Amino acid sequence: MMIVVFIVVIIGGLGSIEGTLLGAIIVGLTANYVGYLAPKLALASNMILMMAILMWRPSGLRPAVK
Amino acid sequence: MDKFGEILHRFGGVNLLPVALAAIAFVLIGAPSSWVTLTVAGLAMGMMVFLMASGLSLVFGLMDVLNFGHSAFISFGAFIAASILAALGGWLDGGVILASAALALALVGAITFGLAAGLFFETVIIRPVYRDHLRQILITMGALIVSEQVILAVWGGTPFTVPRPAFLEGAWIIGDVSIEIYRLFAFALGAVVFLGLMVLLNRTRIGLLIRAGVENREMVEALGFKINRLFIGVFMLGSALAALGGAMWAGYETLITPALGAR
Amino acid sequence: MSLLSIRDMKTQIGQYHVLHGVSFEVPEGGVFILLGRNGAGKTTTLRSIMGLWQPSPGSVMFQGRDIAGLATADIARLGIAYVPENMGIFGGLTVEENLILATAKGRFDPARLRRIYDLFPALEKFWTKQAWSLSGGQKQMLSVARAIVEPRALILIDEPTKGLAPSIVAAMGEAFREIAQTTTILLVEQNFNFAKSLGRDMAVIDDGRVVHSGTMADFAADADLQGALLGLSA
Amino acid sequence: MKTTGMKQSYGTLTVKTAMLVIAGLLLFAPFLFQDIRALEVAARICIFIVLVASYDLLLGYTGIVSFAHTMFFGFGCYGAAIALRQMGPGWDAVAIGTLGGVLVSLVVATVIGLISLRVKAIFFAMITLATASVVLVLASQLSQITGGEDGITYRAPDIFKTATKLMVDEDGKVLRWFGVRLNGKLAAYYFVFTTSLVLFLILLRVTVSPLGTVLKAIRENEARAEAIGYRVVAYRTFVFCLSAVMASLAGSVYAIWLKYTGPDTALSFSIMIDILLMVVIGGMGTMWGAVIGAVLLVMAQYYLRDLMGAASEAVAGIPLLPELLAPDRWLFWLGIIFILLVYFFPRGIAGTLMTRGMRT
Repeated sequence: MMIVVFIVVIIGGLGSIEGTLLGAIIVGLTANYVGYLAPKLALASNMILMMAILMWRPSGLRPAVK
Repeated sequence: MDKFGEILHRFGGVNLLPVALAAIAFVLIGAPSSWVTLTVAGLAMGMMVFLMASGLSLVFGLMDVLNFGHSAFISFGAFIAASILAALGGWLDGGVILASAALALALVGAITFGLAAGLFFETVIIRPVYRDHLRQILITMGALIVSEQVILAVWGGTPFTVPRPAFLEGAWIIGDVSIEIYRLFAFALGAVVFLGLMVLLNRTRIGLLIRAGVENREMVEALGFKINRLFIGVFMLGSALAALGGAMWAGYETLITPALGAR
Repeated sequence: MSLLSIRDMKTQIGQYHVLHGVSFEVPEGGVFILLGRNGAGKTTTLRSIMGLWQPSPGSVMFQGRDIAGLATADIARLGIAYVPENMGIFGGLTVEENLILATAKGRFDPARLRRIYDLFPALEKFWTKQAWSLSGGQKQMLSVARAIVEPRALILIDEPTKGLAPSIVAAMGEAFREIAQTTTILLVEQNFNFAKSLGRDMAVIDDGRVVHSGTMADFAADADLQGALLGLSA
Repeated sequence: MKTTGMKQSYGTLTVKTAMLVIAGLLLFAPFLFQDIRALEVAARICIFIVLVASYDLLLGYTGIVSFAHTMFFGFGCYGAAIALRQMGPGWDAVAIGTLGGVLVSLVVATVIGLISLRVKAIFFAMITLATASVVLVLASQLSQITGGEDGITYRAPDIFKTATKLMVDEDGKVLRWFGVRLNGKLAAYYFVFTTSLVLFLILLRVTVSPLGTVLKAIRENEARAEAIGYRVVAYRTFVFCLSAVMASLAGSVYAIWLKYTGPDTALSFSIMIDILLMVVIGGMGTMWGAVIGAVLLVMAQYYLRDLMGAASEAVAGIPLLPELLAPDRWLFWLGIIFILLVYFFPRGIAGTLMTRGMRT
């Protein structure tokens, strides 16, 4: 679970609870949808998701104000 | 483009991502019943992962400490809850009240462990290496290695079957849509925890301190608050949430191995 | 008796010795000005008093009690407030939340709140706004307001006029004058004209040592001394 | 290794003597330890010295924590393995496989480096961890290419076959020197030894070059280094790529030696943990530490288990202790040693030794 947890925290934005929830839901949904549509991609999907979101927002979707 | 962005922002901005995701998936999947099942599963999984991840995020935000040993709390939570459920096996078939009691005991057991382990971790493992990121990563990684070995030593390497209370077994069938009850339970629990955290952070003085501490630790100290106590509290809370998430995950998977945390 | 008396304070940050033995006395009441060039150690002095850096030997006596080595929070609880150079406000919190956090019990004293409103009307206006959206001057006001929301014996203020418009600097000066009637202020300042108009006593710090201390009146009259110590040409 | 002019502390001398002893032992390993297992250990030590030294370039010299080092090692292993499998045992396959591994490593390292080296150390650690774990999963899923969980077996170039006779006596039998058969196994060992030595010397050269000085400056004070005018991100990305290439090369050599490549030997997270333990126990920020760490831990892996098995039986009656002393639990003790070292001797064995006697 460590990897999933890390990915969630990274894409959600470190330090914010709302961000973490958002990241968790996105990862959960993606894992299930991709698992159904393209089972082979299921595990790589999280990674692709993370890369895509980091390119778009380098510090995650909703980072805490710093 | 700007206008579009503005409209998007008004309706929630990035919060809409899951909705967009669900909409795209709906088109791609085609079959509404499978889509509902998958969405519920995704939301439930999301909520459990949220439980596990929220502590990590909070601890990082407040203390600037990234605990690579966080997943040890998840694993321990899973195994402790599973062991308690297995030990109370007789209760699980003995009606809703007894089964609920067993479930509650299992979750409380995991949470209690998380609190205690968090206290230990914060004071013994992390306190000496505050503000030294390199050593922090190394130390918490070392702690993770040791924790995993302890789990292997205590529970052995073989998969462990997790009994579930009878009332959480099975699924609701609405038309041709089937929804596993455990998933609903996981979602509800996650939502309650999230709301609880939001109230704690936004409506209480402790929460105010945490939010202030995330921004500027020194200034919180200069206003006369001992941030170390806050750290310990938040760390314990985070560990307890991870253990709770692990416990829920154990019930979801129903078969757990010591490799659970590391994957 | 002086309110704050610093003797031979030495502070080391990492491997660098920043303060080589700072000594001065802050008498009770009024504004005490700490002058000095950039990098002379003024900010470090304030941070050391506050316990944010730990000064090794020497003593920091506050109201007759040695506070060197105490935790920052304990020092704050003894009645010292700190307004750092970067203002240290919590951007994600509203003005109200910033201020309520500075109260000891989580409640405002109505009289003090009234006073803050009078001194800084902008804060009342933006009461429920998140602090990051305030202007620089308003942030500075918030930071100062946070220091006076509870009764304190001493307020340490680090370069409050840096980067502010002249009109706001003037208002800030008025506010400090008012505050100084009831609370001692230890003010670090680069803006000599501003400092001159406020201070009663002063000290100059250079290269981690106090090189001059005395009254502001004497110092302001001695242009040679100013030139030598501060590098001011006029 | 010049001793002229400079007064050396006895700790440094100890370390350097140890280096000479280790180098000697590895050089004459086939003659000194004449059993298959010992040669296996010696070859593994050679490979891990390079792997750990290249990781130390990241961790010790630059202060970057990456969890993707095994991934690059794995690229090298799989590169050589797949080429040898597809093209048959030949040097062309070795060359193409090695080059392929290096190229993939270089590309991946550059992408990761450019995306994430500008952010905080912690972020980088997390991202490398996530990437590495995904590659591990991919390797076991793409079973047509990688052989999945079972891995790939293949033949190394003919000269490394045990049956190959390097020199024959009058009867046409393989010649023996000091009782050692001059066969392909020996050639393979010396291939591993020489390439490892060359790679290690390159790394050593890098650390004493101006680049090494810049890296240390960045590690000590990033903002300052940036202010002086060093392009921190560029340097970091470069070092990350360099260490990735080194790891990849070490992987290719290992693949040739083992004639087998699978997730457990090339990619698994436990190798990453081994590397981390070796660097920290040996001593971060010194190449000698990498050598000491690799030697100690590889030896421990092979020989400590026997010892622990015996200890476990000795305490059979006591609860939990036998479990913790079981041979499979050796990581438990290493983990504890690791934590204690990070607390009390952050410079590891080599670093601590080398500062000893400095003040006399």
